[in-house]
Amino acid sequence: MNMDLSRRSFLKLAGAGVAATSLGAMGFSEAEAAEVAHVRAFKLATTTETRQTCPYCSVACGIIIYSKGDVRKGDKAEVVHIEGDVDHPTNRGTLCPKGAALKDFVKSPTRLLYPMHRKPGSDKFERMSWDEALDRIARLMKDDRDANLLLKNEKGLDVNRWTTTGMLAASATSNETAWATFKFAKSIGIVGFDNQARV
Amino acid sequence: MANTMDSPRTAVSNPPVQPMETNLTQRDLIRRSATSELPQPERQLTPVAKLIDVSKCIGCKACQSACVEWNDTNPAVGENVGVYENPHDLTADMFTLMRFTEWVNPETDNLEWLIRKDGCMHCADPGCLKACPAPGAIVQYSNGIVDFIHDNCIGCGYCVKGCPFNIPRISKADHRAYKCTLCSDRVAVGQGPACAKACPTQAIVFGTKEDMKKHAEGRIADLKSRGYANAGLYDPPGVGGTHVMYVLHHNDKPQIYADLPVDPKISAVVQTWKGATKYAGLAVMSLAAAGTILHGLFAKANRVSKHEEEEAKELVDESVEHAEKREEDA
Amino acid sequence: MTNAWTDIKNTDLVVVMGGNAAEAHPCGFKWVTEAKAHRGAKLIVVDPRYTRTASVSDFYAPIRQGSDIAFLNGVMKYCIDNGRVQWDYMKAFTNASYIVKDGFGYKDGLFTGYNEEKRDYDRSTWDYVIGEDGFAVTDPTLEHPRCVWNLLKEHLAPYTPELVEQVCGTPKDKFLKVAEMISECSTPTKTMTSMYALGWTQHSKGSQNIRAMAMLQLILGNIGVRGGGMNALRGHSNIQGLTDLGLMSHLLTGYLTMPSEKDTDFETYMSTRQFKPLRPGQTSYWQNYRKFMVSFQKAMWGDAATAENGWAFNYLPKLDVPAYDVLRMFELMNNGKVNGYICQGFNPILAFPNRTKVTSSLSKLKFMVTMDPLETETARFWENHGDFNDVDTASIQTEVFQLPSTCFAEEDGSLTNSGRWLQWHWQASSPPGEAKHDSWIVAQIFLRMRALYAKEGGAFPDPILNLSWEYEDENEPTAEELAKEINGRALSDVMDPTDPTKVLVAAGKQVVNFSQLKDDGSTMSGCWIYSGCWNEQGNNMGRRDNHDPDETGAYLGWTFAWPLNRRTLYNRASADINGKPWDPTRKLLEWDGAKWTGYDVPDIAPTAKPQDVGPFIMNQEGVSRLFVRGMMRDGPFPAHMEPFESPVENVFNRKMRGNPVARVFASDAAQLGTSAEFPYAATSYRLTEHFHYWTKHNRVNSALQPEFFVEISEELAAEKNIAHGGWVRVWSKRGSVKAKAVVTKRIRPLICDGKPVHIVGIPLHWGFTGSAKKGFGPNSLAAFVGDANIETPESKAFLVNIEPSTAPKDKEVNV
Amino acid sequence: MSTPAGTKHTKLGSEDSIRRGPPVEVVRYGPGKRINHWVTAISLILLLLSGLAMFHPSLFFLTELFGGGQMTRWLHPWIGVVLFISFFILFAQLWKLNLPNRDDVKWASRITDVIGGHEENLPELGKYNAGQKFIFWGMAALIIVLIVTGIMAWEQYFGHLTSIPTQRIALLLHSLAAVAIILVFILHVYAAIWTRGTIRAMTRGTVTGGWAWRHHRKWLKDIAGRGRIDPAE
Repeated sequence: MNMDLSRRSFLKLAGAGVAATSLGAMGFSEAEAAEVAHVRAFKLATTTETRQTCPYCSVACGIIIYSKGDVRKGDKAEVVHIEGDVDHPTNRGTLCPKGAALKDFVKSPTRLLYPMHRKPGSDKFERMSWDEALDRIARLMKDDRDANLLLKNEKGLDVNRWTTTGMLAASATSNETAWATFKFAKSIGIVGFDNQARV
Repeated sequence: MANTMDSPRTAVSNPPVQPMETNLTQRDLIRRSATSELPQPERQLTPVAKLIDVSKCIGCKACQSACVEWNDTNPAVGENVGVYENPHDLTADMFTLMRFTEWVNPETDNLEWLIRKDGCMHCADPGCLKACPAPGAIVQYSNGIVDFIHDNCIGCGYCVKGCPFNIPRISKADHRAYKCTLCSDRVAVGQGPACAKACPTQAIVFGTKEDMKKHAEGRIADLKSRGYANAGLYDPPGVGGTHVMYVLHHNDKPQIYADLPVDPKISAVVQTWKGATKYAGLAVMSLAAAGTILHGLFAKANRVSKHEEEEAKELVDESVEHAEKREEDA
Repeated sequence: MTNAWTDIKNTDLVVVMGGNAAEAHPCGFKWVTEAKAHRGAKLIVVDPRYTRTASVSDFYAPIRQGSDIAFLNGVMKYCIDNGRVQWDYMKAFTNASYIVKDGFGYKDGLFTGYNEEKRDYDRSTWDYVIGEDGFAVTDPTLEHPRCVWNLLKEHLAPYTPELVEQVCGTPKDKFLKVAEMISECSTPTKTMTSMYALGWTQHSKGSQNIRAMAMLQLILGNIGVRGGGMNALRGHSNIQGLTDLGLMSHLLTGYLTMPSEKDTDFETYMSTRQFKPLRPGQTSYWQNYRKFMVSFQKAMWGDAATAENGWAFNYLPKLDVPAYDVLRMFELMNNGKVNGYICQGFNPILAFPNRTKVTSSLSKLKFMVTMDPLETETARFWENHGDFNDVDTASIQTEVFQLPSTCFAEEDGSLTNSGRWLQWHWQASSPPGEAKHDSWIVAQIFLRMRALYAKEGGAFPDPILNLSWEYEDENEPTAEELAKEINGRALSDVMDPTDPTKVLVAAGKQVVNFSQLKDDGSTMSGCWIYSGCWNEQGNNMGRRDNHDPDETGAYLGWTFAWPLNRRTLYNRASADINGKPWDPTRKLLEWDGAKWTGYDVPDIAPTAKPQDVGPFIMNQEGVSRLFVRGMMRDGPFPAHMEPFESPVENVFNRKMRGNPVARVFASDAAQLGTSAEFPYAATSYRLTEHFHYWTKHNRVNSALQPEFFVEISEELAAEKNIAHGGWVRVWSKRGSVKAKAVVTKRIRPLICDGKPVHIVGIPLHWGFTGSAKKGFGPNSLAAFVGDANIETPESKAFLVNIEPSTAPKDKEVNV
Repeated sequence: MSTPAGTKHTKLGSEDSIRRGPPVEVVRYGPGKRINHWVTAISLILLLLSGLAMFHPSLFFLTELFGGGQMTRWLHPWIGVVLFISFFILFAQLWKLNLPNRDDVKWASRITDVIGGHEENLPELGKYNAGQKFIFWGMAALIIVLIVTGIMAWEQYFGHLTSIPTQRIALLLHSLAAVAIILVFILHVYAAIWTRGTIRAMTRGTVTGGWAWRHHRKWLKDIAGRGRIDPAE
């Protein structure tokens, strides 16, 4: 990708700060420096960058997630900012109103945190442990499959078709997750299996 | 088409994450509100500008979104009142706003949906700064950025009155004035403003003012070739030019773009208020004070004489006698 | 997309019809503005609404939703009548010269063979005349009256500008202007690109809408060239990937298809899929089907899939219907025939038509599992929210599990974009709370079921017990492991076919791409078209070389595109029959006398001579199809059909309703409204401020577009006394919503078939969870009918009524 | 008040009464009016200081008196409200006495004698002279202008009440009126200082008999004539 170097050099002249003289050298004491401090401190300093892809539409803009903490080093990492990736050929750093606000999708107050369970007829969700939820789901599914899997059609042909449980897959999951999901759904015989491409 | 394919781009590299010193400091100020004697800056930064090509704008509000995220503001979730503008006006939490106008071109009878990104124009002659009474609450850097220094802001709202474009808003939460900073914190480390970086169609571009003017020329030529005979650059001279400029398809009628001022300048009332009144007022008050002091020093004080005290006593005594006599009579 | 987003900069004319690229895909639309700015390209928008895309267009023409075929057929007729055809391209690369069987015809809006009772065609006459040599008969002079070209001209004859105006409501002068601008792209040096989306697919004849434009593009010579193509702007970040990977009822991976009950065994299955070339010397790539299928079965069941057991063919479910698509599933569910349902990142309560039916269906489930990073209306479909979700909670006996999943920022993996680029992303953030990766959740359910089957036995446990699940930690397969499995590897040494002594791929090594896959069980590959994504060179999806030699927009070093890193499909068609680029300034490929060279990976063998092998190798013909034979249920040519709910009658057959072969369930047929009762033509769409039902959970997007509204014209507002910004009630035969009214000049009444048609625009982003104001979606109103070929619901055209109203009421909360 | 003064009925120290002394003293203001005056005066002074701080940068340092710029901005309009209320309570009590009469014309026409201190050339005056009346009415008028324009410029609560061009005019008028009221204020204060014996009218509430004789003889004669005289000690 072409980097417009003349533009970069102008930015330096126009106030870019790589080689900026420190305030101390300007003759301000610490206290004075605080008083005359002008522009906000650059908030991405000392954050961790991660190359990512916007999860919304299929333009698949390159984004950079800036986080406090680095998951690769085993830290607990928290997103502090998200911005377009200038190196990306499609979006070249730009983002739409959704992509530009991705941080608040990741940090939405309505993110789900725990497995929840609603009993038949109940008017509320109640917390459930993962183990309890997964065991119960597996049991419900197996019981339904055992009861309703159509092994053979009238002609005696193996059809291995399970129509009484269906699944919708998410067209926002990764290819790898999708492949795992595909293996799961098709191997247990689910035929009512679609993703958003259907609608 | 080889090298011309590249549009001017705001961002040429991803933002730095290593700690950096800001490069916009006190020494780069050319104006500071309520400050008469500002030292001459040691250097002149290249003037910058944001160019908003209204003809390329798709009204997607990415600029609004990016602005909120970069500046960590909290615009409220409002309601729909029948328009696409949300929030409905600039606020202390929304420094920029897409304004939508459905305009039927009388010449072609075609509908044109004019979408203008509103926000601080970063005037060369900033009315806000002129009006501001708080020293250092509003500053102008030699690259043209007009910035609000919130620590110094007293929240009086004079900048609101001073601005020819009706831009600053006073926060109800912390009572300080807010507006677009042209992302001074980004520019200070060599990045363009967040809105310009985000703009999907690069209707917003950022660079040196000179480059932006040149870029605008190309855009205007393109628009003219598409039948917009009055396409032009909006860089109003009344405020000394601006560091946010528009390419308009109908530059002869800026007012159709959600009341963009035709010939903005600092209001004569504000000029009088912050000019003649300020100086003459102070002079008159000082003179009056000095005059009285001089009069007090050199003129004889107006004193009551002993004689007058006696006259008064006489009068009182007489009155008392009179009264006693009347009482006796009664 | 046949082309990449970045390729759009090479175009001369962008036609946005059946979509709203600027709003739904702003950063992709950048490339339209680049083409405009640097090539002087023009932009045409044809849409019922003057959209934000229209606001930057050079020309806008209004159209009634659901009448696109009439418009496009009209443009095709205009081009042909005026000789605006790229003749050499059309003759060389389409089936225009193929002779069609006698008996095929079209009359009164119907093709030959219609059976009203079955709502289906007997398609036997929709085919070529096959010669004694087994190849299709052609007449390269195009003089034969039964050749495709002449039949096409005959078929298009009624589509005059007057008819277009009558059907579409597009003023004749505006239609002619569009047709003229498009027809200019018939020269080899001018290209047009088509950018469309759900504005074309969400119709009962959605496939035919797209087909009509594809045919126009072929006539103009715009497929396979830089700046051309048919560019489906896909909606979700990985909707392309999930389709490629076959997460659909009728598919397996890589467009291998699910077996039906007719496929009694593996060989029978293969017999209808390995298409023989229809012309001598042509490449029909599906001849390799067996290699991909066997490798797929090996990826699924490993050692359990053997030549002896037909590669475990009996493990695969067999379909008795074309597909258990979502409409069919919800019909079954509503009839009490479905007990369990898993919604992974899917919100049917807002996504599927006829919400009342969807809610009623979910209420009949025994259990439902949702997996999502966010609250969804579906997970809480049983919760009463006053007018916003008026359900009787206590009577709903569905047991619901709401499982928290991670979002993109918290996981590694690849997404396939609209331009078929597989782009890898890396985890940046720790998951909140107890949120888990979808792959973990799926693995957990699978492992627990497998354990139960191992312990208890049960119905046909073999495909479950034998499913290949070889991961370092079987509880959580990593993205890398799964990606490598998708790419495929050698299970035993693969020998070089040209030198049987040489090992091409050693056992256990990744195959370089699908050219190394075998049908003897020595290789496995989860999805053949993705093969090459992670081979021995490493993760090609993570490549980040953004050089673009000569600025063609190809970016071959950036990530990986399927197939084989090809960026423009049918790129061989960018050069003429002798291999010379049609437009030397926009060269993509060129025949240098010995091989193909250029900026992209050629679609045909690099040494295949230009005169011999056609560019459309996935077709048996080697050329593209202007006449599609019997492969589409509703006709070999696109014909005008009205939506099932239309404000006007079909001018070709006034008794015909909707697509004559589209499936309509009886209960849904009874819920179709008429224009007498519901006079206004409604359509649904996205707004640029939101992404589906996700961003209403985002405070920023909620602030930018806070509340549900509908858009109507000033004329309709005046007629119905609706105030700007006031509340209205909009209702169809199936449901009712309340919205704020945006009264606008951007929607104008159209005159169709002699009467005014008012349009009601309904955006789709609101529900009862999230940060934005509570609202409704257009799916409450839309009809439960789908496209005749792929069952995509007709969400873009239905009938409603509208009246001024009051604010909806939320459930009263007792404090 | 028809009860003859100078009797035991007269309440000690009530306004417009004479204490025989010696020395003779005249009660010019009761405690209520004095408090009222000083509330008004202090408000005005605070307003001057805070207003000036925002009026001219060279005086911005005055904000330190109020705890900084933000506090100054916040306080100024509220003090304005206090001033307005306080002044108009005073106004209600004094406006009748400040109505102009013929003597004022004569007094004004001999302004050089006023400045020169030649009171003997001036007419005998009631409780207020024309200068005092000018200050009274000037203050009243300017305070009305200031409160009205001040409210229009009060961003925190009334920023949306009027248009920005109107607010600009309001601010201009506000500053002009402020300058004017400062001039009036200076005149008022100076006159009180220059005319010796005046200030105690607002501190102790009384003036000497001689002061009353010299400056407001008609007033003195009037209250003496009405017998509003305390009994001698």
